Amino acid sequence: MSEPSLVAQGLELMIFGMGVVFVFLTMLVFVTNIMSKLVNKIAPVQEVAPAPARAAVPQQGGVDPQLLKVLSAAVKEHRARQK
Amino acid sequence: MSEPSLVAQGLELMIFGMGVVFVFLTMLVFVTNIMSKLVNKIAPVQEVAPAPARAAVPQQGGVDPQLLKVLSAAVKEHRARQK
Amino acid sequence: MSEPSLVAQGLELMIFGMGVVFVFLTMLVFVTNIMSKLVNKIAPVQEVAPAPARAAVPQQGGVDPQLLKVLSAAVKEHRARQK
Amino acid sequence: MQSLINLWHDTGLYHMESGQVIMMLVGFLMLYLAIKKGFEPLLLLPIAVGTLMVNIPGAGLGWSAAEAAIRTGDASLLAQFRDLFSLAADATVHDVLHAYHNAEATLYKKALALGAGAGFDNGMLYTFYSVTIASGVAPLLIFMGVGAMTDFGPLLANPKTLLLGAAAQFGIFGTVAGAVLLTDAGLMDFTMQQAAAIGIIGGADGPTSIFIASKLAPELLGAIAVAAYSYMALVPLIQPPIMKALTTENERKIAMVQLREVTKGEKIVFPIAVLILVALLLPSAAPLLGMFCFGNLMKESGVVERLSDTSQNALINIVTIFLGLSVGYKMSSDAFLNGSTLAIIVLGLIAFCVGTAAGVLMAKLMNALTKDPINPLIGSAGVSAVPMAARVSNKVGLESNPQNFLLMHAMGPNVAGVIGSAVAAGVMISYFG
Amino acid sequence: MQSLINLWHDTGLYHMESGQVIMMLVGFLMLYLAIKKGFEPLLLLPIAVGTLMVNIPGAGLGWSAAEAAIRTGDASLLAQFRDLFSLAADATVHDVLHAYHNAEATLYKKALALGAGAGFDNGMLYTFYSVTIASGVAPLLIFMGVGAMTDFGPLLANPKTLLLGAAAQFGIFGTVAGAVLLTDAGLMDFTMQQAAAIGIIGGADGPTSIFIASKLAPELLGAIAVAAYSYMALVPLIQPPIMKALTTENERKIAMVQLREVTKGEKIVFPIAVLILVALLLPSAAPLLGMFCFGNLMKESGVVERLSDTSQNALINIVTIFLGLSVGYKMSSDAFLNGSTLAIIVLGLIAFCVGTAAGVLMAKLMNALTKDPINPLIGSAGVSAVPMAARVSNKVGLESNPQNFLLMHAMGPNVAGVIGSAVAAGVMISYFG
Amino acid sequence: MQSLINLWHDTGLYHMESGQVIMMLVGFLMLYLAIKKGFEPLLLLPIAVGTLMVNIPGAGLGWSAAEAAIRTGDASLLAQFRDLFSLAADATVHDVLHAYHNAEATLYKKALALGAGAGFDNGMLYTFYSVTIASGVAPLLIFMGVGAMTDFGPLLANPKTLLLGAAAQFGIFGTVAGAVLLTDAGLMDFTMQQAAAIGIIGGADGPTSIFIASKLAPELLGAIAVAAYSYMALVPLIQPPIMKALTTENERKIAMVQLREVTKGEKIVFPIAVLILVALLLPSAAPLLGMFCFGNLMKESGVVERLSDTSQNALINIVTIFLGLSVGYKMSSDAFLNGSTLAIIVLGLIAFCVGTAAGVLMAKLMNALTKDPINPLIGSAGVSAVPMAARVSNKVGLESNPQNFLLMHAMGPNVAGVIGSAVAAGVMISYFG
Ligand code: NA
Ligand code: NA
Ligand code: NA
Repeated sequence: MSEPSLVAQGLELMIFGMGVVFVFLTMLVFVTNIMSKLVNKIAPVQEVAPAPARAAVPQQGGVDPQLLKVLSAAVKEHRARQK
Repeated sequence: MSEPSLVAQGLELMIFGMGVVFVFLTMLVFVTNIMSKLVNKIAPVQEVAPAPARAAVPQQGGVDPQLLKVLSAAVKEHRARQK
Repeated sequence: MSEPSLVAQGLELMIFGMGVVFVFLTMLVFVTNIMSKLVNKIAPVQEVAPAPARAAVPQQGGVDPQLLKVLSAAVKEHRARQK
Repeated sequence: MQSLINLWHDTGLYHMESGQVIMMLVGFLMLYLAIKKGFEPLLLLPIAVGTLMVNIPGAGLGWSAAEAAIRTGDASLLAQFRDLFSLAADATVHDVLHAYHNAEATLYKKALALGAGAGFDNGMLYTFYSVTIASGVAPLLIFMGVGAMTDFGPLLANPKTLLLGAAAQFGIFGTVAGAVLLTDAGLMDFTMQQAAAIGIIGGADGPTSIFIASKLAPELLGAIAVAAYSYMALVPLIQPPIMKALTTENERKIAMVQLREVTKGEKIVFPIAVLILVALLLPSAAPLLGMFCFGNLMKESGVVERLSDTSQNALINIVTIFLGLSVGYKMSSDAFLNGSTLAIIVLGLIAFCVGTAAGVLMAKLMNALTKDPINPLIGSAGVSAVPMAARVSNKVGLESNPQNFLLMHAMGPNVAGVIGSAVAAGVMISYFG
Repeated sequence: MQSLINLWHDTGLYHMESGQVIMMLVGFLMLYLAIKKGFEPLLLLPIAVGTLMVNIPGAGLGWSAAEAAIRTGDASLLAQFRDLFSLAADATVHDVLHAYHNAEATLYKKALALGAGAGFDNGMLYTFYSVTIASGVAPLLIFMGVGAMTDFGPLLANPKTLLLGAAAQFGIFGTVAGAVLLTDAGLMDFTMQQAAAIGIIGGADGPTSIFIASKLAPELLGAIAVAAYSYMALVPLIQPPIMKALTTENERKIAMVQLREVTKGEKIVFPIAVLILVALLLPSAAPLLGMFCFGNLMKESGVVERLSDTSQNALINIVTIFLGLSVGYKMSSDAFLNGSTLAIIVLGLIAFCVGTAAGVLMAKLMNALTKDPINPLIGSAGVSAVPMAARVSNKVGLESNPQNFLLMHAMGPNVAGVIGSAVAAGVMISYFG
Repeated sequence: MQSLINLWHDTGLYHMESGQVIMMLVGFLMLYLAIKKGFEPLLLLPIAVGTLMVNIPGAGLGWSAAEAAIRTGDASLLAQFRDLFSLAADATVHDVLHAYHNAEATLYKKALALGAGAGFDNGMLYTFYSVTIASGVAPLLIFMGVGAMTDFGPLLANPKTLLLGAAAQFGIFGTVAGAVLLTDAGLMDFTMQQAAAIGIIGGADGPTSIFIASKLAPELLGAIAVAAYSYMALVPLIQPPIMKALTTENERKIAMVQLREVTKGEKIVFPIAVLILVALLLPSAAPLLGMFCFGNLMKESGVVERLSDTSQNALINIVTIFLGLSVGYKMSSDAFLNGSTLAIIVLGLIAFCVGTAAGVLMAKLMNALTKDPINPLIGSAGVSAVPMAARVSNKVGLESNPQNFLLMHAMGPNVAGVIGSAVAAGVMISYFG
């Protein structure tokens, strides 16, 4: 069995490659459609339990979004009154 | 000297293990009590010197706590006056 | 060729070392002067294009500087009026 | 045409074995528990994905270069491995793999070099496992980060709760004895090392379990890690019945004395004191407790906030990602689907129950002997599982006395339990070292 | 006096070769493109600095211990290397280096050990390259981070846009065929592996290109990475003419149906579904798509926000810094200044154009076959280059119909293109594995 | 019973040697200085904990697999090490250890393989040291982060202050000469390499000191690192008396011309210009200055803020933790408790003083030769120790003239000092390379 020529190999890779890509993504279209229907019918999402323990540690350098909300609301009122 | 049986080894590890754990943590009780007394008597905590040099670089993504203090104080006053 | 004495080597390293340091930094003085003139004459800085794609992802824990600017401006006005 | 056949031979379906299918189902179960039930998701989610990945047939994500060479190399390469392991010329791939997995260190390294020399690469999960777990580094860095998150205040305010953290470690050593008795009865076939590694699950501390398992019984690491984290998540279900069975309603109503204020100085000196005691008494606990105290000292000293922040955030998160995936490497079907896993699950549960009971009983004993009243419900927090176990103490306490807040009182034994299980780990390293 | 001469011999000027001068100019050009033109600066800036550093004459930042020993060691050491590579006694340093660079794995490792044993160190960039790229780890971690940044919502709302992401991969495989034909015509001299590695540029995905090049044709990695990132930055220039040439004004005006809301559950299950499909059909794509899905699952599950944040920020940033510098290691003048680089630049551009055209044509085909109207402009987004290509679709669409916002519609094929090129990468690994 | 004895033999008390006790006291002293006195706590605190850990008797945190095997292995293993090092059959453990520590690279690696093959592990601190310091990577990454924190604006506004940064490096080379003279006088016994590594303390730059010490005299690394960081913290005590002694009240009152505005373009091009000069003149400084310029370019270019942020925060913090602990590895009693350490402390102090004086005198010289007035107090900032030394200049200046703010003027020589000591480091690498 002699080695196929480089051009033959190149074309082979092209055909196989596009074939696999299309087969894979086409199957993914079907899988996704089915999955979406199943998920939305059988198990409508409930909120997950709050992450326990160590997840509760506040994020690095984060600013309390609540505080920012309060502040910016206050500023808005402030401006509104200024007009 | 023949190898002791597996059961004997297991019991031995149990007794030694719990023994060491209790000895260690009991000593830690004493050490902690003594330490607390010493620390609070001899060297009541002074505030440490402000960290020098590169420690002075602001924390990642951090917001100047001073600024936040100013802002939230301002917002409080603002609200107080609104009532 | 016999190995020079330790003292001779030490003095040699001292002289060469300081020599290279001065040559390097003196050249850097000239290069910097020339560079500054060139840069400011030939290519006065324009604002760079906004970083594309993934650079657009917001910084970790960052606070919108625009928001802070708005807030602190508001607080300043607020204080000014209080006086 | 040959290529097309190669491609089919390369699909997962062609290679899929029933064990891999089952392990993938185990992976999905863990995902469900992590995402929908909130079971320690920080670890279980990466472990689950690692489990899925390592069981993808033919992908070889968990193969070393040697294993890849043995499984997929040509005949002459296989012959070289046969020679290396002094196997007969008719030894199958399966025989060679078996010899490889059981080779002692020098021969193992030669096999790795032979595989790498033939152009094979280590799989991703094998690489992660080597760097993070086999080296012992990842659990230590997690411990450092946990140290930087730990507040010893409640413990310092009431140091004798350290004894509750000591008592609860009976879950560890009692389980070792149980595993050994099972083996003696011919029901299981554990070595002392394996029994010790299983017992450590009772410490209710994930990184400690992984650290000890990687040293004493790496072949059981996957099951041990999963059991440890799962039971830590199940603490709110496992502990209350035991706590109630061992206490009277009146005991559960005991109100404890308000904790005193703890000064900054005490908090700074405490981790140093622990480190000194480790140095004097139990050097084999030095890596775990050393890094734990280092993390805590970074936090409490207040002078290296940048380092403390990073070890609590970016660094521990990075390590957690790799640690979780790496545990997945030990979740291959050969390693997981056998009787040991079942025994580990049963013994791990017993370990948790025994530790809980020992903590509660110790609290009752102390209550009988000392003046300041101790609510025995805080004894169960001695198992570790910070801060879940302390919350459970608080919750059960509130059921009997809605005015009695035990949370802070339970945090003392809770963090004592972390120290206790690290000490127990040190004993084991020393015993087998 | 000898020291003074040594020092002069140690200056860069004394050693500077013309190739290094040219490569430094290439480095400056990349800096200019990154800083002034905003060409993918996150990668191009570190690559540019890596290029400058590796071409500093005499600094040896890109030398392994073996290369440093061969180049700067004494005569007896050189003789040992000659023996190792079975070279004649009159082989020059250049001959020995050539033998070293072309040695197979076992001999290569022996050479490294010989150099290290003689007291030489690996250069910084060589070390970075070994740890991040040669190990395959860095591109995978980038993929994890990108997964944690990706929103599959638009794709899930309209799954058939996955086919656009499939079609655009014709840029990859068409280019492979082109490179092979060039070689057949005697114009170039590429192996199949090299042709495949060049083709992957058409995937418009940086980490995938680096991952495949490091496995199939590491000697071309520098040029491939630079070409991939440069063309990704040039998408707004390359794509619009092709898009306009292949579509009519009326086609460009097509308004698409509003996308439906996608639930959280779908988003959580989707990465798991992709992983299952990978396991069943194409295990060789497991590393890339596995890490991508892992990152996405961390994000969508919502239970491990700390890990998701870290993988999108600290971790991906750290890896990007090292990845960029490491690519610089492959930007030495020997590796870059040859005909291959020119061919890579030309073929890479062709790959982008072909991929763009294939995506647009596929959209037109689908439009002819299905009911819901598809604006063919979103087909070009199938090449990946997230989110640049989707923005280009939107912009060209707005030119024809100022009321028609295609951005969200184009995000579907855009992220499908990432999956598509990872699948293509898996095909190549499987084909050559 | 045997186990009980084993356990006692495993306690730290049983093994504690006086040297270890003293080193632990040194560790406590460093903790005190870091926490209570604020001496460069980011480095000194991890170094102190590393010192405590490495001196825990019997814990072996600083042992390689080879050292663990030699110290704790059985007789037959010890015999294998004797053979390896060609020692007589009656060589003691101590003899074998001595041979191991002084073995050349190839033999050293064989010893490591022998220890690992016998099932021993590398200690944690040994692992950290190998990965971070021996590889040279950690100091380079710190330099990158420092580069990303550095503002060259004041230097660019007044480039001739670079000469102050040059002059202050006389602290480095003067100390080398001093160490050599001490040796010549028979008072000490330093090699040229050791003298150079000690001299670099005068550069007042921690990572540079560690980088050079790890290359030229790793046996002195612990003492050099501790001395460098301690004196950097003591700059406010060391410098003012020298500055006042060498200047008149009138000189200290000199007001300097307001610095001009520096454009963004200049700031972007400057690190590139430095890199070019390094490439042309002193390639051996390429690793340090290359990474420094890379960090600065990331900052100033403004297009890679995520990378710049990460290198200034998460990455530099992670590296700092490991670097500090790793320095601790070199703080074992054998390495630290000897005459060299005392000499290093004395010579390091002299280096700081000489550097300060040279900077001030150079400023006076420049003042005599140029038109624009230079306050000689800014000369002392040329030693580096950013931004401490510049603050000292400012403070001493304010004492003489409460209206004269020298801080910005002193930042020029201050960052010039960083470049200067990196250049000096390059000279040393080139001289001994
Ligand atoms: Na515990
Ligand atoms: Na693509
Ligand atoms: Na300096």
